[in-house]
Amino acid sequence: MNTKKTSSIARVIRANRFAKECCEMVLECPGIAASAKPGQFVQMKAWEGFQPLLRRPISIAGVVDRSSLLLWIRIVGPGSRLITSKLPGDEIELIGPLGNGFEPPDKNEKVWMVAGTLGAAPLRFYSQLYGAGADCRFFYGGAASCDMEVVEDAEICKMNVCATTEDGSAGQKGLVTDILKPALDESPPDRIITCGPKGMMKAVAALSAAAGTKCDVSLDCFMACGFGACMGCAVPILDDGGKRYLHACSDGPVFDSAVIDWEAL
Amino acid sequence: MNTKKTSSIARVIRANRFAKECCEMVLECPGIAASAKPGQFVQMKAWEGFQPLLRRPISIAGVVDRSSLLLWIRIVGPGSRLITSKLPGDEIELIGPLGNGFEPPDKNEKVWMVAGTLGAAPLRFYSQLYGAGADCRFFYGGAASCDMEVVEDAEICKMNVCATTEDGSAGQKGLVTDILKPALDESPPDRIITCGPKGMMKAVAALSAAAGTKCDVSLDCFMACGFGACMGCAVPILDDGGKRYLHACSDGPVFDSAVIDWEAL
Amino acid sequence: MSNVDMTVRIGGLTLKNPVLVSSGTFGYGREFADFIDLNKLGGIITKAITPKPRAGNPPPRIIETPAGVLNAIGLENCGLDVFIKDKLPYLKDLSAAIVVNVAGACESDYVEVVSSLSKEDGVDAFEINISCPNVKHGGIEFGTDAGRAGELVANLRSATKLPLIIKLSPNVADVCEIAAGAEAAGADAFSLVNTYRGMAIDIAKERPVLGNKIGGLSGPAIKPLALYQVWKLYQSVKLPIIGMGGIMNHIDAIEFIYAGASAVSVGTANFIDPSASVKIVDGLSTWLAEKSPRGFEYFIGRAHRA
Amino acid sequence: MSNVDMTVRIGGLTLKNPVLVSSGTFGYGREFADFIDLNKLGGIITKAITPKPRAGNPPPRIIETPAGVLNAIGLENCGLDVFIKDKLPYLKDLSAAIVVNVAGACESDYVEVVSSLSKEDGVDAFEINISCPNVKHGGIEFGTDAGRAGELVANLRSATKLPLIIKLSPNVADVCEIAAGAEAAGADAFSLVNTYRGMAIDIAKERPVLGNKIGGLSGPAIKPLALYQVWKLYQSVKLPIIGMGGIMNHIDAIEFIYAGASAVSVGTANFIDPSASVKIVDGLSTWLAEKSPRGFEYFIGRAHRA
Ligand SMILES: Cc1cc2nc3c(=O)[nH]c(=O)nc-3n(C[C@H](O)[C@H](O)[C@H](O)COP(=O)(O)OP(=O)(O)OC[C@H]3O[C@@H](n4cnc5c(N)ncnc54)[C@H](O)[C@@H]3O)c2cc1C
Ligand SMILES: Cc1cc2nc3c(=O)[nH]c(=O)nc-3n(C[C@H](O)[C@H](O)[C@H](O)COP(=O)(O)OP(=O)(O)OC[C@H]3O[C@@H](n4cnc5c(N)ncnc54)[C@H](O)[C@@H]3O)c2cc1C
Ligand SMILES: Cc1cc2nc3c(=O)[nH]c(=O)nc-3n(C[C@H](O)[C@H](O)[C@H](O)COP(=O)(O)O)c2cc1C
Ligand SMILES: Cc1cc2nc3c(=O)[nH]c(=O)nc-3n(C[C@H](O)[C@H](O)[C@H](O)COP(=O)(O)O)c2cc1C
Ligand code: FES
Ligand code: FES
Repeated sequence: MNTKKTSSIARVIRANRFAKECCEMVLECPGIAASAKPGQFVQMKAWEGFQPLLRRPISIAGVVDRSSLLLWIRIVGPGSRLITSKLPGDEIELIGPLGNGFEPPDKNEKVWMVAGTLGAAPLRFYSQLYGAGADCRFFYGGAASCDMEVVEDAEICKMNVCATTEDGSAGQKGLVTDILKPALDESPPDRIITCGPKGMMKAVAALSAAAGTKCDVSLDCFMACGFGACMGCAVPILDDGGKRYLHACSDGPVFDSAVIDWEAL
Repeated sequence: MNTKKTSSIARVIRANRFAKECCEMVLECPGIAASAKPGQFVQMKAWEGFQPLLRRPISIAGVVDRSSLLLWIRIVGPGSRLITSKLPGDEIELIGPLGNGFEPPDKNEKVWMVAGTLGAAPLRFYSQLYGAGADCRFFYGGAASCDMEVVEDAEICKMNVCATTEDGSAGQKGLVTDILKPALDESPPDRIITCGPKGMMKAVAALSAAAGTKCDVSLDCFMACGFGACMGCAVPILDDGGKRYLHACSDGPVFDSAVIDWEAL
Repeated sequence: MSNVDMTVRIGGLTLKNPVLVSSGTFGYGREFADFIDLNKLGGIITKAITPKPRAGNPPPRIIETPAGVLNAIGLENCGLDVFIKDKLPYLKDLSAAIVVNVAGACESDYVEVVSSLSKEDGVDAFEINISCPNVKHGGIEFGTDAGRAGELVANLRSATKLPLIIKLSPNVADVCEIAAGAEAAGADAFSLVNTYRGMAIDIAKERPVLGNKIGGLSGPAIKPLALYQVWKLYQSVKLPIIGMGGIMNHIDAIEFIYAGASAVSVGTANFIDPSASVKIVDGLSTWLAEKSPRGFEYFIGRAHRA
Repeated sequence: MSNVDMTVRIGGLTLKNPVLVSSGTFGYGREFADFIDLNKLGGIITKAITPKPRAGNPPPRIIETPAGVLNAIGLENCGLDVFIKDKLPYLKDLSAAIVVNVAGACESDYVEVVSSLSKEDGVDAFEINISCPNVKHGGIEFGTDAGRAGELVANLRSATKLPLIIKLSPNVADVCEIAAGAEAAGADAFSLVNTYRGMAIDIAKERPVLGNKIGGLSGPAIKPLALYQVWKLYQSVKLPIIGMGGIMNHIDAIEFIYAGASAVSVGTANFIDPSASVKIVDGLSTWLAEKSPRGFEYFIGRAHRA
């Protein structure tokens, strides 16, 4: 983390519902937009008082017009509901950019992306910033066809997208790992970057390890501060010397999947 | 209290801002509207969760179309802000009618009303239900001219209104008791009913006592349950036998001012 | 609502379902009759009864805090005689168990209430309040001293055959010590928590907000604390536990059951929604139906097995 | 912001204003440097330091509750050596007072940290954490036993000349007893409260939510409880008190000052707004300017005089 973190008040430029219970928001926030890296996130508060008490972490899905942040937010509880109920012109408190972010691709490095539903957000930003194109494979897993709107995003469409849904209502029926495995067997890339539900990432990490491919995961875990002050977001690390933890908000949220103690996570 | 209390979901019919930070609301709630008496109140909740935690007591200011309640609400904190932010069509949880209410006028009884700002609400309902007319004197005290919208209400206008404002920007400059006192000196009524800030009611009670006029006050005190279950709303009573309390929500909110221990209130 | 069997035994007391309503938050029961069918409740715990009527504390007696309520009612109640004459006759006809909460300034107060009411029809059990934080002599001296708690319980034991539920104070270093004393002396069950001592200051008036200065905190704010006390007590006593503190819905109730409560009691929630208790009965019933064929008992203390 | 004098002395420690930030909620200070000017603070209390690094508890370590945060970090910290090498050099250059929070599993742990750091430049005082509820041997056995608290303080007293601020646990029947032991043994000041023991249960998983099962509750939910503890302690000790527990804004801070705190410490609020502490400094400063010519000291414990 070398970018300076700031506390800002961002103005909502756009807020549109999409997919199922999701909202795409564009927030004017030039400071954070200028320095953010893919995989980094912001901590948001869009309410007065103590209900909920803590800010909510949301990945940066992209930068719009150089000065605004694109966010994809799923409504799962009170925090995400209040954030996504804001209308254009309303203000939201943000701190960011937070976290380490994904390593940019090395020259000629072949990077694949694997996303579960809104886990696509930081990967979309990666593609936007580092210009992943049709030679980049983007594996996507959703629950049902309503999740497919994510892969209709222009930035994601540029890549070579393979999608699955659990119920088979769109794309191939099954889990994203069902299509990732044969692809890895055929010709593994240099690196996989992935974000999605824990179970999915654990499976992706295992497949990558088996294929000898480096795999960077962006972990989602409960956070209080978001910038290394509370030690709340412990991520268990494989270590001979007994128990050891890193912190999702400051050491992560992106980790080399090989260092994570998935059983203890 | 002989009316059955009910718990209802009321639909907002109208919600208009008036005066300074006040809102006039009409809520469709046939059950409570049918049985409510002037001086009774409802306990309202227009939010999810625990912020604020307790319902908020609001006097019934009148009944509209036999099936709706008229409320006058001043925005002073989170509860009143959330209630008054509701729009036509929205729903609000109510319990009521609660409390004892004012005694109806006896045949030929001469009743005067003394109100401080929104304390006018239950008195308006009294006038509406019991048909107070031009021979009923309505003394009104506001802080400034913006409070005068209250006495422009059609129901209140029917009475013989004398108004004061503290800053003199409308009506006579001064306190409502400044105009009540000479009127009482001249020819006191059979009864005064009053509602407003504590200091005002205490002064009105003292003037009435001096004039030998019965005075019924409607007290505003913090309430938890609103129907006699928590003993939270204690009103200290003058009693030779030591300390004694009545309860604003169930014994009141209307009390004979002569029984109240104003010093301990 | 499904028709599962939620009967639970708390000492000698049989409840048709594990949901009670807490002392001081439900008046003498009748106050809620307009809103709910009282017969749907497992039990009703009355406001604390003392031998003589008590006026209670000067106002303000109750205020809101973040997700909580701070109260200092001061055990205002109608006294034993009025309770027997005016309140009990109504309660006695209900099918909900009637639990009388008993408070006093000294041992003989408790004994008087318990022995008098044991002769009356309609009382199913006593909840012995040795934990009121809001009056100087409200029994909390028994609630913070294991020896005195034991003595009191032993005395009450000889005064009644009805179940004695000891209501514990959380304002102690270790609730288990006090409980051990009471258990040895013949208590039938425990209930906890009573409120946590707290206060608020009015910075404009430069004095405490409450008339009594100090009050007791209840409501969602204390739920994590109350749940811990039940969890801890469950590990140290054999007697059944009635859990309470911030229970607002059936999910909260299940948390307490998993922590070790055989029944739960709903307090502050009654103020916010007078039908909260009945909704919790319904919610538990639906939950249990989904868990079938496992019966209710299976879930008591379940989280300790993880 | 007005330019009033808010200097306050806490034992031998002089603070330029009465606002500190609480241990465990402010990392090692530097984490907040992007957001605020650390030199605006009266003092910074570091995360607990133990002789050796500690990994802390398994996740989840922190969850939200109504108006509260439940944490079981488990004293994760970099250990004495890394603190001296990597953290202290940065802190030492700040004009805010640097208070090192010290924890340990046994007396010698405390003595080791205190005597080592007393030799270093940059440490202004110690806060002795005898109240961590989240680890088996986190010192809470000292915090709940007046005798052992006194012994520990006496030992530390001979190990350092720097002010010793004893951080008290609210998880006791009477915080004043523990404080009396520490006062007699040579403590310079008290800070309270540490978190209240609490827990939450995941009913789907049928187990406690926190990896450590039990945690400590902080935030607005506990403010009424913390305020009461400060109020009570103020009546029983002569030493100055640093008050904390749910302070979110300068109004809350003033409540603590009126209850008897000579300074306040901001904890959970730092998570919600990293500049909360500085806003409180500004708020207090404006408030005090309005109260002029009365100085800050006049208001400490003011509500007791009502
Ligand atoms: C680094 C990071 C990036 C994220 N990016 C996105 C994103 O781009 N889009 C998106 O929709 N979601 C994202 N999330 C998840 C998002 O933070 C949670 O869905 C949100 O906080 C839930 O809050 P709530 O009040 O709506 O729901 P709650 O009812 O509070 O919680 C619902 C679920 O979310 C979890 N949760 C709640 N608060 C937090 C928190 N502070 N940190 C982590 N998990 C929490 C809870 O454990 C629970 O399982 C991200 C999380 C992290 C840690
Ligand atoms: C019987 C009765 C009838 C009332 N009728 C009206 C009315 O017709 N119109 C109107 O505008 N107001 C009325 N009030 C006052 C109204 O209840 C409070 O203004 C409201 O509850 C404030 O809530 P809040 O969250 O907006 O403000 P808060 O920030 O909670 O409080 C602002 C002020 O209101 C007081 N207050 C807060 N909650 C309560 C409560 N539950 N009971 C009493 N006082 C409280 C507080 O002590 C504080 O002084 C009445 C009160 C009572 C007891
Ligand atoms: C207004 C009020 C009055 C109370 N009175 C009593 C009482 O008389 N006796 C008693 O044992 N507990 C009394 N309590 C404590 C409750 O019975 C219960 O233990 C406590 O409120 C915690 O539960 P809750 O958080 O669900 O309210 C009272 C609580 C409140 C809020
Ligand atoms: C995440 C977290 C970690 C904490 N770690 C420590 C600690 O290491 N040492 C300590 O004495 N107190 C610790 N505390 C307690 C706080 O310093 C403070 O006493 C408590 O949180 C109450 O204040 P608050 O409500 O303002 O947060 C911690 C609190 C939290 C929330
Ligand atoms: S969330 Fe506080 S250290 Fe990561
Ligand atoms: S508000 Fe509960 S008794 Fe009056």
